[in-house]
Amino acid sequence: MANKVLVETTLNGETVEFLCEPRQSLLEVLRDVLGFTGAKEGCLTGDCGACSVIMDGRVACACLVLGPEVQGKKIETVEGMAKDGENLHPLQQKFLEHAALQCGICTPGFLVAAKALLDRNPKPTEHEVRFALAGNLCRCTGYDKIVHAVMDAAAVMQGR
Amino acid sequence: MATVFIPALLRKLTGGKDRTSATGATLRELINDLDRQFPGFRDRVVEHGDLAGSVAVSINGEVITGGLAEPVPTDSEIHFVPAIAGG
Amino acid sequence: MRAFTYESPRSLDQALGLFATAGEKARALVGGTDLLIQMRAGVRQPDVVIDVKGIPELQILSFDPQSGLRLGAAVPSCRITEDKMMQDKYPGLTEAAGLIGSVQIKNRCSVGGNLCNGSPAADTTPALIALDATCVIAGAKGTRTVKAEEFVLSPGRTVLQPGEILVEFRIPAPKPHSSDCYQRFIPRNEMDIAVVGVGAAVTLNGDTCTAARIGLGAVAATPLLAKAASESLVGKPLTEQAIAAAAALAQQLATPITDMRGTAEYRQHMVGVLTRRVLNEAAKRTKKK
Amino acid sequence: MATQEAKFKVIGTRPIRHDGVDKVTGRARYGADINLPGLLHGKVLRSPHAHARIKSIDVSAAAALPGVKAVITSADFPKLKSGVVPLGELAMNPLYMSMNLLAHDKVLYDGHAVAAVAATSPHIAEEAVKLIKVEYEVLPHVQDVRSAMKEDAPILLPDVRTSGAPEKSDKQTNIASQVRFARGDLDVGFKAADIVVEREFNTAMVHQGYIEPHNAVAQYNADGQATIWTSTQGAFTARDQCGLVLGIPASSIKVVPAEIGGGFGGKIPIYLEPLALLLSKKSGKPVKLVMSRGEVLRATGPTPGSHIRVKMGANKAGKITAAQVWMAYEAGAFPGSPVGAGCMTILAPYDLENLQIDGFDVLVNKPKTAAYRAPGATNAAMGAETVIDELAEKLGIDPLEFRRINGAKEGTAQPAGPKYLRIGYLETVEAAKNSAHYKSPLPKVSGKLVGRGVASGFWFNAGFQSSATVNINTDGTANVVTGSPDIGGSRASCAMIAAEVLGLKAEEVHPVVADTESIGHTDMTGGSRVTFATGYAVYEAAQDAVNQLKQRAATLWKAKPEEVVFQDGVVSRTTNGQESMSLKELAGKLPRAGGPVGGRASVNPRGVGPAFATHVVDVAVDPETGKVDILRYTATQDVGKAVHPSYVEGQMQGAVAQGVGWALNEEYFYDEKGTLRNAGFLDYRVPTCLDLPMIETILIEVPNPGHPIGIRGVGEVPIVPPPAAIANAIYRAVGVRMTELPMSPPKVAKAVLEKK
Repeated sequence: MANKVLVETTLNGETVEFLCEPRQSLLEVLRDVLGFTGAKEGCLTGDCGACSVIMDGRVACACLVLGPEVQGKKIETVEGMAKDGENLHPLQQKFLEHAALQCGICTPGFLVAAKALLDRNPKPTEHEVRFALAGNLCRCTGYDKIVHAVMDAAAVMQGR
Repeated sequence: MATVFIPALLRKLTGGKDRTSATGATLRELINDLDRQFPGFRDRVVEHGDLAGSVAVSINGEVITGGLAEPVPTDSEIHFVPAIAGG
Repeated sequence: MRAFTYESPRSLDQALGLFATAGEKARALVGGTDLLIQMRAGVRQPDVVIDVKGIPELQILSFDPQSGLRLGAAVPSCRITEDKMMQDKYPGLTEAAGLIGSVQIKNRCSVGGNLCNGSPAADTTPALIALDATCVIAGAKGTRTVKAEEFVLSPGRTVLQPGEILVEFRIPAPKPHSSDCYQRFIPRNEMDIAVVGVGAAVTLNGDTCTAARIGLGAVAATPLLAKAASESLVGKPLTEQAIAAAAALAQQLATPITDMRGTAEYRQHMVGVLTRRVLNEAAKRTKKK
Repeated sequence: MATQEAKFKVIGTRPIRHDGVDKVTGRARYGADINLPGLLHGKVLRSPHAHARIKSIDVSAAAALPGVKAVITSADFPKLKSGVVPLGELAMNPLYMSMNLLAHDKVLYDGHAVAAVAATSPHIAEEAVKLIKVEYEVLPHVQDVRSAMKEDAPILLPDVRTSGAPEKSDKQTNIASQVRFARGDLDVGFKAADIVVEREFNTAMVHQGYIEPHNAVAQYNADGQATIWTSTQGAFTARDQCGLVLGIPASSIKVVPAEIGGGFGGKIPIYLEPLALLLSKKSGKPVKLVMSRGEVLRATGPTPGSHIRVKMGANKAGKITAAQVWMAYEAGAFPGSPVGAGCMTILAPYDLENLQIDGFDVLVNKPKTAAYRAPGATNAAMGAETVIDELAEKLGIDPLEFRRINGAKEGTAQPAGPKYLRIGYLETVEAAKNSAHYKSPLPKVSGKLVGRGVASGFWFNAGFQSSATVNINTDGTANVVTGSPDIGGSRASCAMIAAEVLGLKAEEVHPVVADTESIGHTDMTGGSRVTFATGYAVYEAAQDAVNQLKQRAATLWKAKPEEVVFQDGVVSRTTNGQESMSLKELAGKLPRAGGPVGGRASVNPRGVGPAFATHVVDVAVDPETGKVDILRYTATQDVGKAVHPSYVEGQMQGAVAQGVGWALNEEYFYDEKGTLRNAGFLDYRVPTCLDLPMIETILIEVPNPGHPIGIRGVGEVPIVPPPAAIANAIYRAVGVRMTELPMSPPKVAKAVLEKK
């Protein structure tokens, strides 16, 4: 394939190397090259957040990042959220308990965006949660149970 | 004797009557009787030997699933309504 | 998306070399929040995409009481909105940077990219205009400067020549009793492109306005400096009438279009509404200091 | 059926859904996540014109591009003849379906598919599509129903005649069908009125807006057998549609339903499946097609825009004396808008003596409409429910009291004629009246005007065919297999129903959504039917398993089956209380008792219980900008029996959010050329979480007498009231009656300014 470049990055704590065309987005690389299909394609314009990943501690839309841009970066995806095979991340657990998903297509993006929020702001207000998640569209839930789940997860992580 | 309510756009066939009595142990027989009373009625609700795809039939408040073979209880109330699916 | 080569220079000289060779076939990449979408749509089809985020000069964010603010063209919105100095000295530009898209977008997009995209609706441009910002452009023949209000020539087109790159913005230090404000109108509460955006900076002496600049977005083919409206305020106290008069002048300048984001008639109306609102808010902020 | 009074142990609880962990860890496999060895990627070429004749298509350059393995046009489809064929619960015209999948001689809307390519990468396929040369002769287009109904309007489909028309005509027309409901005497009714309100409404075409774009992966085998993996609301429906348009036996196609990222009715029709299959047949390799967001908006199945006229009269006592409705719905490019449903639902909550409702299904140069959550009912309710609010206001009667006075109950004749069985409409009105929300004072918001509105809605719900099997595992747990794609928690509700019957915990039942070769025919997930109808099948299959378990126990005990009872997961012998066994013990003994136990059932249930909803909303309006904020929202609904209350609430909250988007901002915006200008999530503005408050829900359980557990469909009706409720709230806030959807800021600001 024409002018593929070799990229080395850290994905969910593991060093990975991949070859990609410059025109391949991080989303294509994750899904088609590396087989990480947790991040979803909803719009390819950065308007739905279904492809949200955390890049060097900040949430971004993988559809608006070029594969070569992640050279030397730290990428976190939904696949890396659970501590191990038995313990889900509190956000994942609370999404289940609060029935904060219906079809589930937006769920990975919401979980990643919510994690990025709680990593920076462990005690968000409801408005802060809604502001932080405004870039993630959900068409099934009306957001109510998602916001409750994130607030509850924050409380649990605070030991409250 | 079943009471059949005539769809508004078929009342030309019935001379404006909005309901009529008809007999038949099955929907097929009932429609045949209606066609006897009001020639042309059958063609408006039956297509290739079955209820037209756009037509549903309600007997005593329940939309039936048996097509033309559906048994018709005596004294039942029958309506022809548009078939509806849903999202 | 058409195939292209990707470069990520680490120095300004290296970047200028790359831009010089590629000429108009090159396009600078910062956050990619507009560029990648345009490349997918085939609106822009560069042969070389030059990622300028790694150039130190484009990441500078510093303030000096004399010379004022230096804001690198590639500084991401999130750094601006989180910066205490920016919040304190340039609240209008800071809130403009905080209004672009979602958190995901703000973590990637930049004031420089917002301007170079050449959109009349860019949120940060009216704020830059209000603050009398100067754009520093580097090229093979050295550097030159352009006023923010002169940077965009038409939708998607700017003053940047092939081989040139926007390096940073220079913004004067705020005078005593001055402040700025940016507001835009969108149908939702986040994520939309401005239907109308207005930025204003005012300086007061007592109640009298000694300086004012109003920038308008999404009401013409390019962002505008509302000169007459701004000057109409100087030497007057910022009364309801004075502000209403300035708003009316701003409306006269606007030549909006009708599209899926709003009707021309509505945009005309909103220029007045927002000009009043930002002037009142900016004036209020001067008192806070 | 008697079990309604029974105390449930599992039904009504809130267990964690069985597919939950897969969905929060990113492991769940949606259609676009499917990957196969040698997979090719496809792209579709689409029309840039709203209406044009295709003079020629030249694919040679595309076919010659390195990496391109197959190119198809409509010439690759079999020739079909026009005519409606019944397809499960849907009536379809295979010719029109085929014409929509790939344009034949004409393109009929912006985005209409023209050709498709399969290549070794999506980028190459995209480049190849650009190399296809199509010569068009642009034709005049028409996009609003009133223009399309005119004598001299451009004709979309020459063979269309108005079906249902009182007289047969041979004139070409864009009016595909016509329906009327009439009873009583309008003149008498309006004469008896002390007040009459008449208004005209226009509502915009809107999209379901599911986050997952349509997708399909197809593998055609040399033996003529094919497999399709796709995110669909109905694996069997998709299979049957593919068979029809491709002229091959449905049984030669296996459809494997992938996880589905939302549908709301929009993923019942097929768009990509047959294209992927033809491309796979041509290339000999598996082919994946995934739509872009732009393609989803331009070329799938939105719900119609409409023009509606409503005239209603009422007397001082608040009784509606007459109602007259005229409505025309956009069918899109092919017949089949939900105008029939619009006519049947618009006045359905009320007991009316004198009424006439006329509906027209009108072809326009826009995408063929599809079902969207209570299709046809929401825009209709915008008309009736705002006129009712105006009647109530002018008569000085509380809008909920006005609805109570006129509300339908058991025995009331619907506008379409049939009488209601047991329904819970009045209960929803009472619940709204007694809600903390309705009793609370209006909040104050500085610089804004606030108002409170209410509205009601109706939806039929659906029955249709479902199959289920319930297999007992050797450890005494059970597997439930159904053919209903799980779009919002139906695995959980089906498992809970089986658990209830078998006396197991919800976690001890494992639900499986099977492909078209692994379960009996099951109609689509839609019409709010899965928990009702598939749940019915699961209930019957579980009962079947229970009967087999009793026989096995009888064999072990050398007793007669009728001497064995099964309760709470324990079999015991009536004649001698000594002998009893838990399901777990019995399961281990089955090899000695006659073998495994597998219950099965297939149903086509009647006794569908219709659903009613009444909503209350508070809004704040900025009188300068015309922007409307939702301050508080309460939705009440007759839900029959809530199997998993969290997911019932979720259906209500999600539907309200969609209704809010429909009310305030969502619309198809076409330019004068007929090109869709907002084909993306940036400018097709669905609500974000910052645009909504928490959504309060009040579940009223009026059991459906037609279901063993009392279940009614819940998914659709809650989208019906929001636009009308919000319009009524805007009126109470700023004193203007909005008659257009969306009630976007420019429209509200204009109305407020004109009032001043």
